[in-house]
This record gives sequence, C-alpha cells and structure tokens, in this order.
Amino acid sequence: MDKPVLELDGISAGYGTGLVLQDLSLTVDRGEVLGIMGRNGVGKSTLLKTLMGLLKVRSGRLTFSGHDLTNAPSYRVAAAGVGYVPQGREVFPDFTIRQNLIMGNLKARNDDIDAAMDLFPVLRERARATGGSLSGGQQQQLAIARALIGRPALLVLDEPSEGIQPSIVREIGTTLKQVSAEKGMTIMLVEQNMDMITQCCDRVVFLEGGRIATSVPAAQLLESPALLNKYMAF
Amino acid sequence: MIRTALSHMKTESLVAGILLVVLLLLPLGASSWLLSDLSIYFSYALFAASLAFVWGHCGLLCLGQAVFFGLGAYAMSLVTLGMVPGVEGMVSTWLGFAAAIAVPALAAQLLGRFLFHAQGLQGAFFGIVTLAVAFIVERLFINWDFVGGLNGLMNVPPIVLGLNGDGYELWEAVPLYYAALFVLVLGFSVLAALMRSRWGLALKAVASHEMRTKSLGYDTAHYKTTAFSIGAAIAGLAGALFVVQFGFVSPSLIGFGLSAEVLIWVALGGRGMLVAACAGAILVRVLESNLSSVFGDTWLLLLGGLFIVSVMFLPRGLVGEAIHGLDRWRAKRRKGGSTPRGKAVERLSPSEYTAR
Amino acid sequence: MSSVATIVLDASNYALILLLIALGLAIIFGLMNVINLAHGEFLMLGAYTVLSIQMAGGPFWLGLIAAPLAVGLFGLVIEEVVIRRVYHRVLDTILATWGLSLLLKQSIVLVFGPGSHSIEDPISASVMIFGAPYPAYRLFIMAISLLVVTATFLFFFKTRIGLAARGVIANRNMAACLGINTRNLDRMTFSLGAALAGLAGAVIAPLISLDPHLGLGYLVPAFLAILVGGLGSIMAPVVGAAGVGVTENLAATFLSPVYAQLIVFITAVLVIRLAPGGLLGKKRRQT
Amino acid sequence: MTSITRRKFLGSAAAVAGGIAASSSLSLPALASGGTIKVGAVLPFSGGLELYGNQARLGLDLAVSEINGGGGILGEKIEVLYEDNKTDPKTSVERATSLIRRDEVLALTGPITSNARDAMAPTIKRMKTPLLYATNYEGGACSREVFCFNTVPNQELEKLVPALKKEAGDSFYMFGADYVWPQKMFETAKSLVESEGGTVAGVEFTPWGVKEFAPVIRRIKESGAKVLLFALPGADGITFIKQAEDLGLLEDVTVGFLGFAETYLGAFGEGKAQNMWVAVPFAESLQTPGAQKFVQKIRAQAGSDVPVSHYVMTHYNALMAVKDALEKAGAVDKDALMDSMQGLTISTPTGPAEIGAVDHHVTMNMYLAKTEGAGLSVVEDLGSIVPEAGCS
Repeated sequence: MDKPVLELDGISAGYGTGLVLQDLSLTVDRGEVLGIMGRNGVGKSTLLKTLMGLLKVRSGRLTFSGHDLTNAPSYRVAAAGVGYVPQGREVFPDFTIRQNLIMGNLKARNDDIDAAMDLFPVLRERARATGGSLSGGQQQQLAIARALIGRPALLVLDEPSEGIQPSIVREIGTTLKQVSAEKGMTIMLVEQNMDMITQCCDRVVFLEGGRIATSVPAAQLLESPALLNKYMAF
Repeated sequence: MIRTALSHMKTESLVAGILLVVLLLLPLGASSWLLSDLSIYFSYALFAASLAFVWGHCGLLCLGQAVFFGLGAYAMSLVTLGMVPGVEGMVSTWLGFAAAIAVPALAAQLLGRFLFHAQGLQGAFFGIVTLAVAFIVERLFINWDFVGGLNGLMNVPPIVLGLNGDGYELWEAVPLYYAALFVLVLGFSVLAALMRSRWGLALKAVASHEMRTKSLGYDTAHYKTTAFSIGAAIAGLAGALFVVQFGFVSPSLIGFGLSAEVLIWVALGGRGMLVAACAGAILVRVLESNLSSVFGDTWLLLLGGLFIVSVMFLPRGLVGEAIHGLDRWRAKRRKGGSTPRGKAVERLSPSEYTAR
Repeated sequence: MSSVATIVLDASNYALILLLIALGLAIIFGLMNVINLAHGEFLMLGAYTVLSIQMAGGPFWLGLIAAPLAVGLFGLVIEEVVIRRVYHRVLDTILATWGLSLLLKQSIVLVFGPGSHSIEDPISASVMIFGAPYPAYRLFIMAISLLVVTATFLFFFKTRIGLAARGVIANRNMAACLGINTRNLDRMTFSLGAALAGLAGAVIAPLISLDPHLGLGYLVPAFLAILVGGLGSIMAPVVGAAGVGVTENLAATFLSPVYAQLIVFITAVLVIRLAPGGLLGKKRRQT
Repeated sequence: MTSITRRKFLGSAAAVAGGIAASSSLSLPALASGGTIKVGAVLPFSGGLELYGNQARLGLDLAVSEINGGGGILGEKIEVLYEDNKTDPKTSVERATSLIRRDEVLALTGPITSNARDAMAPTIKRMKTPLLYATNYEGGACSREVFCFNTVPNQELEKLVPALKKEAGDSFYMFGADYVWPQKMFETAKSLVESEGGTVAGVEFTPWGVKEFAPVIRRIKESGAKVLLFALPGADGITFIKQAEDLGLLEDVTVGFLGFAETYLGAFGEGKAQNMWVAVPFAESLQTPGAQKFVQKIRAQAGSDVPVSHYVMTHYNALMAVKDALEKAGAVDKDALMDSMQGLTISTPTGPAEIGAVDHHVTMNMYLAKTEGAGLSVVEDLGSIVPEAGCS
C-alpha cells in the first residue's frame, strides 16, 4: 500500500474567532471512498472548506500527495489534484454547460469535455443551456463532471444528494462508484443519505465536537444502528 | 469578551483623562498662538470624533462628513449674522449652536431615511453615494447667492455670552481656548456615553452583522439613521465651533476636500476609538502647520505614504495602535500580579479586525 | 442649434471617452472587488507618459503605445505592494487607493512641476461630416475606444482566460476551488485595468491641458457610470458610460455645464439608491 | 532659504514639545524677531494654483533681496515667511492666524483666490494687520487693512472691450468659471459693451473640473458672436482654448482673455492660441527700460526661462510699497504702515503707481497686448487707469 494520499494532522479551523474543527486528524488512503457523517454543525463542511483552503488553518498540518498544503490558496489545492463539489453545487448560472465544464479545466480539450458528458448524458443533451436553467439534480451532475474534468486524484463532495430526487441520487452514486473503480480515484463524501453512503463508500468516519469520533468500514454501518443513533440522531 | 472590552475601555478612558488634564493645564505655560491654534484644532478634533463614531462604531464609511460640518457652520453663521428670514433680530450665539446641531441632524435624518430604508445601501455604495452628495451640496452652495456663493459669508461674530448677541465676546486666546475645549469635551462625552450605552451596543451589532441583527428583530435602518443623525449633529457642532473662531464660512467647508481630510485624520489617529481620532486630528494639524514648510513639496508625499501604510498595516491607526499597545501592556502587568483579570486582548491581523 | 449630427458626434465622443476610462475601473472592481480611487491618477500617468516621450522628442504614436505598457507595469507593482494587502477589505481599498492618488499627484508635481503642459495634436485635420467639419482626432478617439472595448469584450467572451475571469466575478471562491489561479488573475486584472487607464490617458492627452489634478474630472463621471451601469457585469459600463456621458453632454448642450453636472450627480445618486445593482447589474455574491 | 527652514524647524520642534510637555517658555518667535521686519506670505504652493504662488514668490524674493541689499528699511532687514495655503480658504486663515500670532508679522501678503482673501478678512480685521493683496480680482475688498496692488474689472475691461469691438465686431459672448470674479467681470463688461453700442450674445458659466467643452463651444459658435470674453483660469481654461481651437471656434471669434498671465503661454504650444487679446499691468515683452530691467533681474535670480507675468510685478510692488511707506512714516508698526500707505505714490517697473487714499486700490499703467507667436506682444500703452474699486 502507498502512503496515504491525504493526511490531516491536528487541524484546528473555524470562522471568525470560534473554532469548529479542533485538533482533527485524519488520513485517507489512495483509491479509498471515504464517507464523512455527523450531525449538523459538527464540522463536516468546515472540514472540506478547510481542505480546499477556503478557511484558514489555525494550527496543524495538511498534506496531500506529499505536498504540504497547509493554508495554501484554493487554486493550489485544486491544482495539486483535489476536485471539489461544494454544498449547493455552485455552478455558474450564466455560463453554458460547456463553459461550466471548461471552468473545471481551462486546458480541457474537446475529448475531455466529451468524456465528461459521457458520464452524465443529460449534460450533452442540454450542452447549450445555461447552468442556471438546469434542475437541481442536473446541476449536481454538472458540478461533479466539472470537478472530474480536471482529473483530480481526490474528489471531495459536500452532500451531493441534498434536495435531489432519489433516482438521480442513485445515478450519481453509480457514477462515483464507477469513476473510483475505473480510475482509482480517491473520494471523500460528506453525506447524510444512508443509501448513498452504503452504495459508494468503503469506510465511514463520524465527526463529533470538531474531531473524528470513530471510523468504521461502510459495510459495518448497516449492521450497527447503535452507531448511527449515537452520532446521527438528535 | 465583555471583560476584555471593559479593560480596553479603561485604557482608552485613562488616556483621554490624562490628555484632558494636560490640555486643562496647558494655558499655564503655552504661548497664546499655540492656544489659539489648539482651540481651532479642537473643532477639527470634535469633527473627527463624529466621523469615528459614524465610521468606526457604526460601520458607516461616510465620505461626505464635511457636509454636516459645513451645514453646522452655515447655520451658526446665518443665525449670528441675522440672516435667517423672518427673525433677523435673533442673533444669539446659543440659538446658533442649537441651529448648528439641529440642521445637520435633520439633513442626516432625511438622507439616512432615503439611503437606509427598505433594501438600504451598504458599505462601499454608501460611501460612494455620500461622496456624490458632498459634491452636490458643495455645488449647490457655490450657486446659492444668498449664502455668498463661492466666497461664502464673512465676518461671522465670535461667541457672545449674552442671550441675544450682546455681552462679553469670546475672543481672547485663553477664554476661547477653554470654551473650545469645553465644547469638545461635551461633544466627546455625549458620543462616548452613547457608545457605551445599550443602544450603542446594538449599533455595534448592526455594524458587524446587520443581517443577523435584523433577524433578531432590530429595525437596523432606524438604528443607522439615528446614528448617522447623531454623528451629523456632532459634526455640525464642530462646524459651529469652527466658524465662531474663523469668522467665515464658505463652500470649501462643506465639500469633498474637507471630507477627505477628516478621513485622513481619523484613519491615521484610529477609527475605532474616539480619543484616538481626536488625537489624530490634532496631531496631523500640529505637524502640518509646523512641518509642511520644512518638508515643502514632500509633505503631501509623506502624508499620503503614511496614510497608505496605516491603512495596510495599522487599521487601528497610529494613536489607536499606541493605546492598544498600552492596553496590552497593562493587561499583562495585571496578569503578572496576583489577580488575573482574563486574558490579554488578543492581537488581530488587519483583516480580522475589519471583519469584525 | 447645432446640427443633430454634430450633437450626436459630440455626445458619443464624450461617452466613448468615459467608456474607455470606466472600462478599466469596472474590470478592477468587478473582478477584484477593489474600488480604485487612484484610477484617475493612472489616467494622468498615461498622459504624462506621452508628455515625457514628447519632451524627449519622440512622436505621439510612440507615447500611445508606451503609455498602456508603462501604466500596466506600474499597476502590477502597485498590486503587489499595496492592493494585495487590502483584498477582502472593500472599504480599505477605497482608503488605500485614495492615499495612492495623493501620492501620485504629488510625485507628478515634484517631477513635472505643478503647471500645465500641452500635447500637440497628432492629427490636426478635420473631416467633413454631414457638411460640417469635425476634428479627425476626435473620430480617431472614438475608433480607438470602440476598438479597445470590442477587444476587451472578445477577450472576456471568447477566450478561456476571459471565461475564467468572468467565473471569478461570478463566484470567486468556487473559481479558485476549480484551480483558477486567482492570484495571477488578480495581478493580470489590476495591470490590465491600469493599462486601460494609461491608454485612455494617452488618448485624451491632446484634448486637454495636462496638470497633476486632471484625474478627478474624469474619475467622478466614470465612477458614476459604472455604478449606474451596475457592477457584476462587463456589459454594465457600456450602458453606464452611455447614460452618464450622453446625459451630461446633452444637458450641457441644452442647459448649461453647471446644471449638467448637478443633473448627472443627482440622477446617479437616485439610480444607485433605487437600483443598487445598477441598471444592468445583478446581485453580487457576498464572499 | 536655509535659515528660514532652520528657524521653522526649531519653531515646530518647540511647538511639538510645547504641546506634549506644556513647557512654560516658548520665547523662540520673540527672539527671532529682533531687528527683522517680517511679512507673511499666504500663497498656494499646492492644491492647484501653485503656478500663481510661485510667480508671486519670484517678485517677493526679488523685493527682499533689493531692500536688504540697499540697507533694509530704517536699518532693519526684511524677511518674507512663506506659508502654503493649499489653494484652500480654511488653510489660508489658519496660516494667516499663526503668522500673525506666532511669527508676529508686520503685514501679510497673498493669497491668490478671492474666497481665500474673503476668508482671511475677519481675521486680519480683528488682528489689525495690513493685507497686501496683489492679485487681480472682482473689487469690493475695502477696509482699513486691505491694500490691493493688482487690477479690478474696470482696469482690465475699460479699454479692452472697445479695442475688441473695433478689432473683431460688436457681438460679445462671455464664458467663465462659476464664481464671483468672472461674474463681476462680466457685469462690468456687459455695461461697457452696451454703452459702446455692442450686443451681448450670451453669458455662461461652468463649474471647475469640466473636461469636455464641446457643447459650450458649439453654442458659442451658433450664437454668431465675434468676441469671446473668457474668464476661466487655470488648467480648465487651457483645456477650453485647446478644444475651441480644434473645433474651429477660434477662427470665428476673437478671444479677450481675462486674468491672463504669461504662465499660460507654455501650455498652449507653439503657434496655438494666437490673437488672444488681454489688458495687463505688465507684460514680459514690454519694451520699456524699467520693464526689461525688471525681467532681467527676475531671471538673473530665478533662471532664464521663467515666465515673468504681472503677478511677479504686483507682488514686488506690494513689498516695495511697504518699504516706502515705513520710511515715510519713520516707524515700524502696523498702524504706521497702514496710515502711510494711503495715498502713497510708489515707483514701479512700469512707472509711478498711486495707492488710493480712500479705496486702497492702485492707479497704474495698463497695456493692451495680444498673443502672437510664442509670446505676448504689446499693442498699445493704455496709460494709467483709475480703479473702480467697488467700495460703497
């Protein structure tokens, strides 16, 4: 086995003066699909934002593929090979689908764009439509395709199933699974949707109080509702 | 937080107190020209305090604060020159002060309602609009012959202690100095008291998180309008204090130029503390009046450079940073003693400071 | 009354000059969220670049090329030294660039003296348009402005860097998370905006008297133009400059320059207040 | 220069120290005043009108070196303390106040703009300090303390208007900056034009800072006026003339340039802005021995390429008048100066000039001139013109 692709070592981060992540440590192995779960407000999105350089790391160290990315600007994180699908998709509403995809990789050639559209055929059908005119599910697919077009080594997704009809959630899950299998891509998936988690993930970590509370193989999750009760129920 | 804020306040008050004692004792030793320079600077200091209140405390970067200073000066002049239509016989200085406070406050009230109500203007937009307003008002006064056009009004009387323009004229350096100092302290105290009140706390909240405060049920537009008016009233008072000493008022007091100048004083002194802003105004004026001939053409270069550096690295301002440093030193000393009084005020990077 | 053609030409000429100036301002504001109050001084630097070349005996046309390059380079330095440190503090960018404008004005006074200078007309001929002579240089300015504006539009709408830049306007953080090098883009943007100001300064130099205070007279209407037009869009300055330029020019033609200025200011304040996004603007993301 | 600087520096150091330590003895200014007559000059050296400030300074400097070279006034040296008013009325008052109070000057000279002078008026009145104002202005500044050494509207216009009417035609358009000097100039001009049987085709004002004059130029063109009386000083004026030239206005009208000074000439460029008519109390190209000697002396002191406009001469005259007046009075104090200046006749580079006994304005020689080639060429010696100071 290689060295872990991502290492978070004692990370503290948050908004303003308050800390949301407190001394959080986590390693992700190459090719792994990792689910991240926890109640609202435990710091799941904060974790991804910190990883992406959108929030300042107050202490600790963040290493990705051997590069120290602690407090690196977002574009360097992306350039190092991290693809990001944020909560709420954040597609560019005025850009066409094609333009949105190019934003994912300014050097993308036509076959790269074709390949991205192959993953989600609906994008090809509406290639000239603007991002804002798509449905929530379509936007989600676009956001994922956009992240993938940069050929990331690590794809991080923030609640991709949120507000999307189940059939599309399943389609997305399948695609993620497929991408991970075919390209050996590492994926971090923040999710509340159990179906999505069990469909895709190899391992799941639960966050509580700004740090990793426990880590279990995804398969074990279905068998232990106690775990879910402990970390998910209100 | 509250405790640190309190200890912070204390250093500020301490500095203000020491300065006040020094200023009170100054006429014992200083020459009359220094006193008369200073009494003029007191009106600038009060003006700076009004901007520090509006900008530093309420988060409203007003690029046209001189409008209110000028309105106050014009109001005072029109009254004491007996030019108010219908009541030409009323030339009382006291009435003049009242008008100099009321007119700008009213103007700010109207402007504030227009700018803040409903989906009001924020941040930079507010700044730019106030800048445009300063241009417009200056233009209007230049074209308004009744108030003397570009040349303005001359021979405005000094403060007269009698009820209607009769009695003792405040013109000698020392009495004038104490009168000006009194007005400064009065205006300063009003602002300081407001800032410390619950209402002031709510304003601070509006300034740092308007949306959040709004959702808590505060009518933020109303808060901002009122604060804006109070700032304007104090600026007007400063304008009146200015005009009774200078004896003239002209559109140059009402427009962009003076608005920009006061911004420099406050930014260099410190926007977050009244006393820092006042000290900044006095300091810049004293230095300029004495050093500009030494440095000649490079004086403006120096001032511009200092201004940029202070914006980039010292958002608290030069005086503000000094007071803050003193505060930390005091906190440390207290901590070193037997009774720890909470942790020292944390050091903030410029961006975090403004983000608050 | 002047012939309609002349009035239209005069008004378009002024609107196009404003557009050339507002464009750089709008790009810097739109992409970087920086309110550049030193833009008028960048304009002045452009004009003084032409003057320096004229004083050294070089032709105007060399100055026209040198001005955007010199001012663009200067913008790059300023971005690195000053602007970079006040990002995310919109109000402080106003203050810092305003300090910069003081500094630049005074530097020009020290180097070139406080007095007025004059740039010789590069083209002194007149062209007959609808039976009335019109200075050829004014037509040239209109052509340059149209050309530059078109080029800017092609850049933003037809190239991938332009796309990336528009992406940054729309959603800075997301663009950065997709690997757009916002740092380089900021450098490029500020430099480009400065270069456009430099070019504008060079172009208008023969029309006016060069003095260290020339910037303000253009900065203010250009500012109103982009605020009226709206911020989050590259199209907006076109609408704004046309609106402000034509209004001011027509009011000056049919009323008087004094009223023209007042009308423009008051209209602008009303538009900014009633439609804070501008006529064309959209709500910007607060990032 | 160096000595002034050092003195200033000491003063300022003392001021700062005084402010901080409240030290008791600040006698430096008093010490420095022994044996020197001090005159404060409140002039713009930044903020837009630096050119005029610098011109004024040339004349004052020359007067100082001539007076001191000739043994001073009643045995005392004279010194001019320059203060920059930033072209701003408020700063002018501050500077004037500290010159009077701190430096205990005998008299003040400057400023340039009317609004700065009006702003200073209450101060100098209260402090009973004479003001030697040497810039052309609209008239009406009349008080015991104020003495005006440059022209008022009638001196500039009385002969200029008929000359232009004869030269170009009888329809006049008037365009100027939107403030009191152009307004008063045009009032006077209007009555002159009408009494000469001419017509006024239009009067118009513009705010400062306007850069595009095409609309105004078109309107002047349309009016069919033959003469343009022009009162827009500074950079805006140059911009207007440039654009008027480009848009062909200067082919149709003859310009009467009010408030002209040779400092403009460099800014128009070779062969531009020709045939603009002016009436001035002094011109660099004036071919009289007195005038040429004056230009030579200024250039010997300040460099061979400086323009020497009437502002240089009027400020020089003002300081020379102080010498004459004090010597006549035989005493150095403010009241003696003011008393003795009334009705005084001084000799100037353009001949004798008389300070009005009542109105304190100067009757002096005026010259009709026009721009030609790269300079101003004198057309006619108009003789001395009595000012209508507008004192009520």
